[in-house]
Amino acid sequence: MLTQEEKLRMFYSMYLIRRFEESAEELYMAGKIWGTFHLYIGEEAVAVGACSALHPDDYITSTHRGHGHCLAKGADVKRMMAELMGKRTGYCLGLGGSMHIADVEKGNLGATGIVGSGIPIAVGAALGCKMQKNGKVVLCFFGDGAMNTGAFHEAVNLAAVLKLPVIFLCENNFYAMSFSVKKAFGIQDIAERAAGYGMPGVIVDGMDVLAVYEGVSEAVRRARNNGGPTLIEAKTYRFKGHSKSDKNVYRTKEEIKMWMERCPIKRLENHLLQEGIEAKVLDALKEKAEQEIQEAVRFGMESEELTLEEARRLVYAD
Amino acid sequence: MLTQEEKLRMFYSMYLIRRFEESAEELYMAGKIWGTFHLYIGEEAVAVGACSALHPDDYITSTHRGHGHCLAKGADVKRMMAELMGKRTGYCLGLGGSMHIADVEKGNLGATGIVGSGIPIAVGAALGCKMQKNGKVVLCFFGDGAMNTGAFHEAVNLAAVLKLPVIFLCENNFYAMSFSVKKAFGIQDIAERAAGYGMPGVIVDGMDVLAVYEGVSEAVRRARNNGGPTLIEAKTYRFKGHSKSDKNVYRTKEEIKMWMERCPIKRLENHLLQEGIEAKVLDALKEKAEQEIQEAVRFGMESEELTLEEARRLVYAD
Amino acid sequence: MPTKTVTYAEAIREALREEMRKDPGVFLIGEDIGLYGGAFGVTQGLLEEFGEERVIDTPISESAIAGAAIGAALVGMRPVAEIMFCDFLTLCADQIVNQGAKMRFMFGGKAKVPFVLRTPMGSGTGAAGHHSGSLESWFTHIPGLKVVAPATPRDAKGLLKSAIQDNNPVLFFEHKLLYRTKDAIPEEEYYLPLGKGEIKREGRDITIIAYSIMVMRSLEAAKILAQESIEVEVIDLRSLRPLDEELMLQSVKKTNRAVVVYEPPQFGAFGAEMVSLLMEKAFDDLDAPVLRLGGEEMPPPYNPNLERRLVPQVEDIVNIVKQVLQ
Amino acid sequence: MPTKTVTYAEAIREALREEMRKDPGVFLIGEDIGLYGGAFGVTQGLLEEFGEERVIDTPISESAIAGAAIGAALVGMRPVAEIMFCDFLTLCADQIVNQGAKMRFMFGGKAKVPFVLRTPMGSGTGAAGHHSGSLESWFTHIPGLKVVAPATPRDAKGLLKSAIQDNNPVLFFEHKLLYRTKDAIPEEEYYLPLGKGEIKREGRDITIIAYSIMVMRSLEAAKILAQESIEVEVIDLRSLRPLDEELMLQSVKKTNRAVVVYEPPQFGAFGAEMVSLLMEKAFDDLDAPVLRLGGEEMPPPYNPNLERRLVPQVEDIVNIVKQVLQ
Ligand SMILES: Cc1ncc(C[n+]2csc(CCOP(=O)(O)OP(=O)(O)O)c2C)c(N)n1
Ligand SMILES: Cc1ncc(C[n+]2csc(CCOP(=O)(O)OP(=O)(O)O)c2C)c(N)n1
Ligand SMILES: [Mg+2]
Ligand SMILES: [Mg+2]
Repeated sequence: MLTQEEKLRMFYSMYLIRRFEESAEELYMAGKIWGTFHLYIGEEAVAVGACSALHPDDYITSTHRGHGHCLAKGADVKRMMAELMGKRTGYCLGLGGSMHIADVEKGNLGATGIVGSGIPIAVGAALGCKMQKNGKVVLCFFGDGAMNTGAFHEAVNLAAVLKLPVIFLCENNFYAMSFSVKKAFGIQDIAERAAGYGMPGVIVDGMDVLAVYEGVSEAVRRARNNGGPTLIEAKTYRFKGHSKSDKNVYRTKEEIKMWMERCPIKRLENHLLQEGIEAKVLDALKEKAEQEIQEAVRFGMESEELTLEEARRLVYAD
Repeated sequence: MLTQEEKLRMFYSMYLIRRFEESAEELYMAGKIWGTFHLYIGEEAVAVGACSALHPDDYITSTHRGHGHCLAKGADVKRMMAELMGKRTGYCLGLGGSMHIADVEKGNLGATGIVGSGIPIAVGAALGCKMQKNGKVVLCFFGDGAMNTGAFHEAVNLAAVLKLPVIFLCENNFYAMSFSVKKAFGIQDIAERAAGYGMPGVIVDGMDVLAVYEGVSEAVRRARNNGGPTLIEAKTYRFKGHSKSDKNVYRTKEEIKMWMERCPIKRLENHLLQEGIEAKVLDALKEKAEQEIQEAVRFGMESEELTLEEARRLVYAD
Repeated sequence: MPTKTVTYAEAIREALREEMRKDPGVFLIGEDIGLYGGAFGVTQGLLEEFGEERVIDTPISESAIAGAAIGAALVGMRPVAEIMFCDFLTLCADQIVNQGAKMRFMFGGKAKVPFVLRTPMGSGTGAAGHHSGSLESWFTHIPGLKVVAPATPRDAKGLLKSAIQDNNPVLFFEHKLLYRTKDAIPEEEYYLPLGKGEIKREGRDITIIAYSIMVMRSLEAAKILAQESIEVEVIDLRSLRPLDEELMLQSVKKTNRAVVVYEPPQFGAFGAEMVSLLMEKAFDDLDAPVLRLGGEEMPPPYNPNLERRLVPQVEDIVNIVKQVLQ
Repeated sequence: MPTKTVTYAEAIREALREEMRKDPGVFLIGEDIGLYGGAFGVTQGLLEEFGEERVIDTPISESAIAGAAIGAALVGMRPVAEIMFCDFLTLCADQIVNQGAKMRFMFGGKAKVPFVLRTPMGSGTGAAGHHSGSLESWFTHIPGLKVVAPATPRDAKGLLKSAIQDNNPVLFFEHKLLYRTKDAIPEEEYYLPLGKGEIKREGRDITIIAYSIMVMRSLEAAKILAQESIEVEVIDLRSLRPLDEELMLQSVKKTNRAVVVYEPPQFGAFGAEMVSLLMEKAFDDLDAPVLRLGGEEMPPPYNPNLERRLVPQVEDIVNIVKQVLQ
């Protein structure tokens, strides 16, 4: 059972992600961040619920829509913001940007811009953990779209037959860019695919952080006890467009509205209020998150950029 | 219901494949054929049962273990033998060899040396057929090993969601080279994977040509009636090593013996005898096959080779 | 000849539309090319005109997209596949290289695989390591493929139409930063032949050999150099395989000096092929070594200042030209 | 120094065994590498010594093999993956190129990806279009990768041991026709540095630049040419990326003439890089154009006479040397 303190931490983390994304969007509009990025708004419960079920030194692999994963795994907001601003104080020294943030020391093995490509890597990390007998597990995030890549299939099967300590967490937000899950799959629930690999398939409500936490916790236990991988489907939704260039022609206003009413942060907030937490406690957390974001923005703005000479030296390790 | 004439045709075809493979092996030993090849001995019921369920102008795609598919689809033994001998009278003018025989005009879209790579191509051919509304179906052969390639996953899913007229026929001979199905899969029956794509999965006895015929016929009907693809698992066995360099250390003598006792040709022979066919009818067919093979060997031996100049002109189409 | 002004993206769309109207065997397959209109909007409006049967959205399955195109081509269709970023060619390389490119030959000339694979290339959009590459060099090395990389709307349209009618697999590289550039193109239908380069600017002092966006930057550089009375001849290869050797050789015979400019990392890239050809066939014409100006030896960085320095810019071209002329 | 005679395959096996004994982080992953001992028998006996946990047979999933190696490397292991034929690199190119090669840089230098990918290359076995390719050129073009292609048992062992200890992804190309060739190698443990070529034969008239099996054929050719008093210097590049530029330049300074010999199709191949480097840095030393001798522009044919003509043979090397010397 989760303590109230833990739930408050979850609340803080989800709220922080939301505010991070909103302020990243503002900065993008203001030309302080460029390229493209993929906002996690609406899906916060998945990353936070899942990462809460991990030990700090467990690993995750992330995706193009990775800010939430990164923050939920405990990243420093300042260094993330600096990364989006392309600064040397960023996680990747400004070389990776939104789609490539990693924090290998802290267990975030990195985001990837190639859909599905993080899955084999997660499996390899799990293989490494198993060989090192270090008791760690790997949580592998990916989207519904990634489920139809060859990389998914090969990697998930390999993990199943080698019984590796990895949790495959599909963030099913019902669309891969404009392509709906209904068109991309011949099945109702994505989790059904697990059976074809001989592993458990589980569906969780991705708008409910507690449900995600429960579902992932069980899979983590199984993985740690040598029970092999699990495929979890978290049904969720992105409130914003796919990326900055999305005109959102493929979803109806009604559908978006319906899902926005299920906002995972509001939901946890209500739950906490019902459990007797005072509103001002939550407000204080919000205020703290706000401050953290402001500070991060300032930090990013004030940071310097890497030189070409320095970048050149990072291609190869000694 | 199959007529006796049809069954006799099947018998002839299976026997011809067996003798083709045996004589190819002899020619290999004698240095008339080189490189490597993958004998189909033991699996004849699959190709013959499956191709018998097709119209002559339907398509197939084949594999590295493709001689049987090719002959079952009606290839000219002479041109096949000449191909193995690298002659200009061969199907590929001696450029393709064992692993790349195709006969596009007759509907054999070709073998491939890259495991799994024929599956997307079969799907594309089925897409073409659907767009051309020509009523044709595509039968896609592949092995158990191919089921774990990314190509399989992506292509099968695409076929399922586009409802294409294609039949996926997995020749499960229990090994991919030395790697057993038990180790390669976390599931009992490979056909279970079909559910994950929302398509029917069917198991047939691959040592029984009549069972294969029935199973494939139903899938062909479904495909022709716009019912989309089917995954069929034909359980079978290769009596010989994987390729010419295989030392067969990964299978027991007992296992091989057990399967050889289930020889598909013997089985059909017994069935026909029980149905009242006279032994001499079968003997005459065997004799005819023998002649066809002898003639093919002679044809191949007497044929010429292509020149480099000619080969160069075949890289690009005008 | 009456002309109209269109963008590179519109020119490509026109080519697709015209060929689709002409031949029911031509169809499009790729990710988000229907309602979404493609990641760069190139296929916008085509779903409305041709319907879901001929503008086929697929799951994220690059290998299946390429393979399906090849399979359909084998049975007589003329697919045009879109791979959203050329970085993803690494995911369908087997289908392109081992199947599409080799089939005809391996099958003794008995098959025809007429398909086009369109894909955006290049950096400059801030998309960093996985969405900013230029992989054309790989495919120029594969017998059986044709490779095209147009620099202007006019060339893009005329070459794409020819690519669709070609009976071989053609990889068609479109530079992202060119999509919005404009050009006058003929009102009338037209085709441009694959395998023919074009002199985009005449000059007598030095030849710049380039393709795709580097042609445009070279033309800019040529203007600047002209102010210093350096007359640069700019050759746009347009097709990388087959390559218009003759055009290069003739130009260098005249100018006796050359520079090859390209976007991907300099080492091991296709640009070296041009140097080697000049070495072999124009050695005695050369008054100075032919130099290359390629990209930095690093993955595409996110930071925009570094990203800019990743690939040759106008000033870099100006500098290398001067270096060769010294 | 005491020596022993081993085959190229044995030398590779020794390197694997020694490094596995030394470092528990080193492990093998690939298809049929356990009981079967690998398609070419290279890993025979290693399963027995190191068990299934460190000699991992996998399903036919090239992308998962490469990706798993990269993921394991990320968390501190030193995997040695085997891809059964280099033609299949097209199936795992994304993992190698977009992940393995770029990760360190994209992550701001915070990750290390020490893995080796061993793979057999080359034609001459009658295996035709899908099992006879040489794809090294592709990977020489990728910043972040190292590429090695040894010609002798001694080099194979010493370079593989260094590759395993290197902290970067290394692609290790082994030529199938070399597996059974023999050589004297030191009894003692030894390492050879990546990035250093070697003069395999000294000569003053012309330099042949080659790698892998073409080194051996060039040495044969040199012997024949010596009978006509033509003294050929044969440079074995050994490492293709990083490349030992210095060695080439010094040699050409002496001989003033060079030929680059390689197996893959001539057009757009890595061999052009050497010509371009000599063009840039040795132009004034050259008494004749540097020529290339590469493979035919076609997929590998099955017919053995055609297959032989696909790639440079000793007599072709002799001829091109004479051509340059004329
Ligand atoms: C291999 C590959 N193909 C296509 C793309 C372009 N693309 C980027 S994100 C995306 C959709 C991904 O969908 P999903 O996996 O469901 O994740 P989501 O964006 O919904 O979080 C696509 C098609 C890509 N980055 N990589
Ligand atoms: C992509 C790929 N990986 C590996 C190989 C080497 N190889 C050739 S056949 C084979 C086994 C194939 O097994 P399966 O698909 O079950 O067919 P079978 O040989 O049993 O008929 C392997 C591993 C290959 N040809 N292609
Ligand atoms: Mg999604
Ligand atoms: Mg098998």
